[in-house]
Amino acid sequence: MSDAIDSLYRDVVLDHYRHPRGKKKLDKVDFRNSGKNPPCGDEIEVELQLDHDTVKDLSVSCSGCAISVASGSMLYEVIKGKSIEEVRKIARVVKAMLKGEPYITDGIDFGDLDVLEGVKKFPVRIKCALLSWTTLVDAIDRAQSGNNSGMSTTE
Amino acid sequence: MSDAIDSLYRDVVLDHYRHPRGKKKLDKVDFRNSGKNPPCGDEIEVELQLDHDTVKDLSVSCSGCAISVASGSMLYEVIKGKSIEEVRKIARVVKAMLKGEPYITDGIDFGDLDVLEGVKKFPVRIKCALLSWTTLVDAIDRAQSGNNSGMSTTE
Amino acid sequence: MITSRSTYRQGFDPVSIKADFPILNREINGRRLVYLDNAATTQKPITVIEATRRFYTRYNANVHRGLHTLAEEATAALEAARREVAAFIGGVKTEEVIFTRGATESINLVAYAWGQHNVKAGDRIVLTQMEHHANLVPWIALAKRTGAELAYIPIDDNGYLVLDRLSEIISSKTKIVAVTHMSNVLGTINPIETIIEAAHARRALALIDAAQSMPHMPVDVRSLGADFVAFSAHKMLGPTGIGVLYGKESILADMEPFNYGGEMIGEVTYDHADWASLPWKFEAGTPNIAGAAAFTPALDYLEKLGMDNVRRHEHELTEYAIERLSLLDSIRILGPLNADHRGGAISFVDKDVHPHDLSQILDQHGVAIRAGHHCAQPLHRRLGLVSSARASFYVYNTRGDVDQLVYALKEARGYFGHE
Amino acid sequence: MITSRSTYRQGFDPVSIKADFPILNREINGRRLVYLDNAATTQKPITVIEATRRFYTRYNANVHRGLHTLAEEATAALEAARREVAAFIGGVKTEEVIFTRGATESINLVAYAWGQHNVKAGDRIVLTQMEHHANLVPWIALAKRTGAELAYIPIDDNGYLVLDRLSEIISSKTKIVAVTHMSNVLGTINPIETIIEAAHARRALALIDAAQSMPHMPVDVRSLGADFVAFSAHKMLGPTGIGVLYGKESILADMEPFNYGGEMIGEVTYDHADWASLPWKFEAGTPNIAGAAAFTPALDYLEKLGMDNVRRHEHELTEYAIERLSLLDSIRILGPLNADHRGGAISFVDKDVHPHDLSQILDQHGVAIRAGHHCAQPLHRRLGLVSSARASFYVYNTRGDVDQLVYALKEARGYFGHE
Ligand SMILES: Cc1ncc(COP(=O)(O)O)c(C=O)c1O
Ligand SMILES: Cc1ncc(COP(=O)(O)O)c(C=O)c1O
Repeated sequence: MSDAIDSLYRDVVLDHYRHPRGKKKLDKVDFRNSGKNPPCGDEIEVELQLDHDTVKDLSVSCSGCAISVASGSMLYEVIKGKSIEEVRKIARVVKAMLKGEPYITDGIDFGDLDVLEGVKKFPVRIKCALLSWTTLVDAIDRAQSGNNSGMSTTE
Repeated sequence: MSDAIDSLYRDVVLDHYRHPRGKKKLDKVDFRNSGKNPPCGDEIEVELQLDHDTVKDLSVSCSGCAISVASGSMLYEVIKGKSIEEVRKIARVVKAMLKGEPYITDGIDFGDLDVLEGVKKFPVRIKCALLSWTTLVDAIDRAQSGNNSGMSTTE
Repeated sequence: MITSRSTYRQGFDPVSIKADFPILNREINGRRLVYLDNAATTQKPITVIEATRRFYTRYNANVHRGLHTLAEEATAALEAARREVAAFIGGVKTEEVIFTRGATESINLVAYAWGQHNVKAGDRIVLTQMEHHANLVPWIALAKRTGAELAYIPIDDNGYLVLDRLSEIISSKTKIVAVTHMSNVLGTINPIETIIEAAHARRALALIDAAQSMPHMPVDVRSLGADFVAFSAHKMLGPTGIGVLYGKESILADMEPFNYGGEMIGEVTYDHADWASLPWKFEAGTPNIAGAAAFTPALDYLEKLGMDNVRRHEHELTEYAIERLSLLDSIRILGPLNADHRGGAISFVDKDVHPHDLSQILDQHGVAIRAGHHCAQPLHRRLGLVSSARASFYVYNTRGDVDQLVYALKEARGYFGHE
Repeated sequence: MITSRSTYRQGFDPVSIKADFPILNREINGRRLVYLDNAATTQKPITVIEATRRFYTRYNANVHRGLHTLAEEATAALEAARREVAAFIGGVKTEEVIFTRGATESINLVAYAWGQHNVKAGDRIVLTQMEHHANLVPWIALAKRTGAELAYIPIDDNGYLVLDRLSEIISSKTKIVAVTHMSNVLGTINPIETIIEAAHARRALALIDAAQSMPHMPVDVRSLGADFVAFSAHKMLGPTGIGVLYGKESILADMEPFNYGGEMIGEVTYDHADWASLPWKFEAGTPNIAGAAAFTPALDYLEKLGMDNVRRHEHELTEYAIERLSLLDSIRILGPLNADHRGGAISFVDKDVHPHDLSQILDQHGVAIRAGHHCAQPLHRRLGLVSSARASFYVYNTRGDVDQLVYALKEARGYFGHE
């Protein structure tokens, strides 16, 4: 195996893929969004429980390839408990990281997210890693504009 | 100049081109047909004076390149006075000659027509040489079916 | 029906064939390239590559009515390709062979130029559940535009068409039946003779999507009696950007043109135009001339191998691959398991590893397969899937290639922690 | 406006440029090839020929969503070509660059996908009297389908557009104004800025047929503000079978697709489909991938020469050719005589020798010109002609080529017995 492939499928990624976190039922759902990559068939469902400007809890359930599942699982771990402002910042950083653009982490806790950096060498897979993030940010946009469910895509 | 080109533009051809025969007014026209090659813009007008089954007289006026004008002029010379049956035979022979197919002359007088044989090496020009013949045969077909004017094309 | 494994001509030697395809010398991630994405596009023999170069270095010119040497030679090459196609598909007239960009455009041409004028509200268009988007979406769009309805010949769980209710599905309101000859996902070879007959019994036309069959088996368009047949050069050793629509002369003659412009006209004024004769009426603008010039040696190559032999070779390889893949418990093969009923496009899923991840790891072992819905989303949904992995064969593939595929599939499972 | 003959960069040396075009070494009837049929199609530099070979020997694969190395590389080449085009035409978005078969298909795409839904009975479509059939017949057909009317911006006897009544011709009922940037017969460079402005003043769209301008002069699509721009790769050193439709993103986004099939869809069911994002929505089926891969080096070649220099070179050559041809009493040049107002396509008639015969004899001297109506029958009729001869230049042509043309023209007259 090449180094590139091992940096795509890092152990942490594989662990998240095999044991995705955040696939759970929330007792109360404030906002919900689902996302889809029609060309690959990846699908994700995000549910949010908000406490003012904080993501108190969320559920993420993803069907798709290792990259999209792992990305959703890591999203769950990092986002839970963060403020909406922080969530937006993190999402921007992830997007920049995946596209190989410069970014600053600004002292925020990124958990395992840096392992996604390996994806940028595989342009076709960037969409896989992005799907959960696009879906989350769209959910928040809708939440803030009072529109409580929808459908996103990275196409 | 190559031999091929000189066999396309034989002296006889050039003579017919410079002094086209058959460009005249008939005192009486039984059947008329015009032909066109839209892609090259060549145009021809054929008028027939029939005496029973014989082409008593005809007029041919052609605007176009040297090959189409010469072919029309030679047609005039050869056809005048021939029976319709002979005309059809000659037209078939000319067509075969131009397309490089085998033919037999069957003792009929072909006048200068054999010089058209050089055209077959220039596929794009075959249409030029054919136009007057197609127009003539169509005129005769129409004459025999009682439809006295029309429009032909070699497309 | 092909019964024995080794009846085909000794002259057919995939190893020496491989030598004619320069790209197969390439190494991918340090391994020899095992190219198994032939249903997407095939590789090109040196003669095809050379013909392209020769066109551009010797006689590149625009075609039709050019009186200079280059233009005459370029026109001759285009028309020679047309004659070669006409002969290859069963001896049809050159008037019936229209050059397009590919199978997709061929089908769109029919949906626009024939469909728009012959299909009305309440009419029916019959397809099958296994169509490629190219033979599905143009008809969905036509149905939307005209108010016609779509009806589908269903498939069973083994990937065969179910023909029980054929005469019901092809109702008297049916105007066209558009069916793939060979599925690009299931591999199924459909009984198109039966379907064409059923269509004609209802005075409906029959369009055959031969994108997957024409490259892989003998197809005699004339004896099939199909009204339209569509296929692409790039899937049969030829260049990209050129394909064919065959249409029956009598039908083409009555049709309106599709694209309008130079070369397809007779006479044009500022407010009227009439059309050139067949086939040029359907070929507006400068065609892919280099593409045509390079299509001829592709067809020559296949002719020389013999399409019967091509089919026999792939039959043997398909049988072998199904045998080997069936030994892997985690793998489920889509479509018929009997190689007599299918071509060499074998789609499958692994119960643990996603097709995209499979394909990514296989690439590490030099093995090129495709993963996704293969432009057949509804079919995948019908099979309860969103995507699959697909290995597909051509003349240069060997048993060794199948072995490498199976080896790499095992490695991929291991990589993701499965046994 | 170009004033002096020798202001352009010294680096621009047509003799050394000739060396990059292998076909120009060819002899025709024992003479060196003098290729003057560039308005029909241009020759290809070795880099373009080599890029095609490289594609087929190194990374031929189908594009989009392929996860194996070859598919990734092929996709990268296609999208790199798109970026290169976007930059070349003035820095537009890649979403605005749609690959087609050529200018003809680009214009048909607009006439179908935009025209069918936006042009109604009583609306007006404005063209000019000098359009190529490609920018004429699709609109005649659209007008017939919809009941819209056609109106023409006239030309004067010197081949210039007459703009006096422009605001009358582009009436308030006008939905689109489709105009050639540079005439392929007259050579005229039209004041498209004025025309685009007049179209926009009426809220009509403006389509520019740039098939002849894009190869020969700097064209900045963005600053022109055109809504659609169409051109072909094969007329600008690139391969056959690929061209471009530029469209403003906002307009393309609202349009229905043209062809339907794989790669242009979002989600598909058995009775519904939605569309991929721009530009893929308009690219159904396998594109001409090798064509795209070879288009990039063509654009590179032109970029390196500099389009300003290309224009200057052709300006000088055109001036020289007009000068020399004007000395032949029997020759009548069509279109502007001032090289500032025209490109290097020079059509002419000899008062005694038919264009077809001229072209045939010129070929004997190695000189390739075109004879006929050059896909502009109505324009020829307007000029009182049915056909003309046309010599047209490109980067590799020299004054020596013009001299050979003039020499051969004299010879042709002699051959037919004229002084
Ligand atoms: C069955 C089938 N039909 C149509 C097509 C479309 O061919 P193309 O993309 O060359 O137009 C394909 C290839 O993808 C196919 O497999
Ligand atoms: C002005 C003009 N428009 C359109 C076209 C059509 O281009 P193509 O044949 O490449 O589609 C041409 C070329 O013949 C042209 O000169």
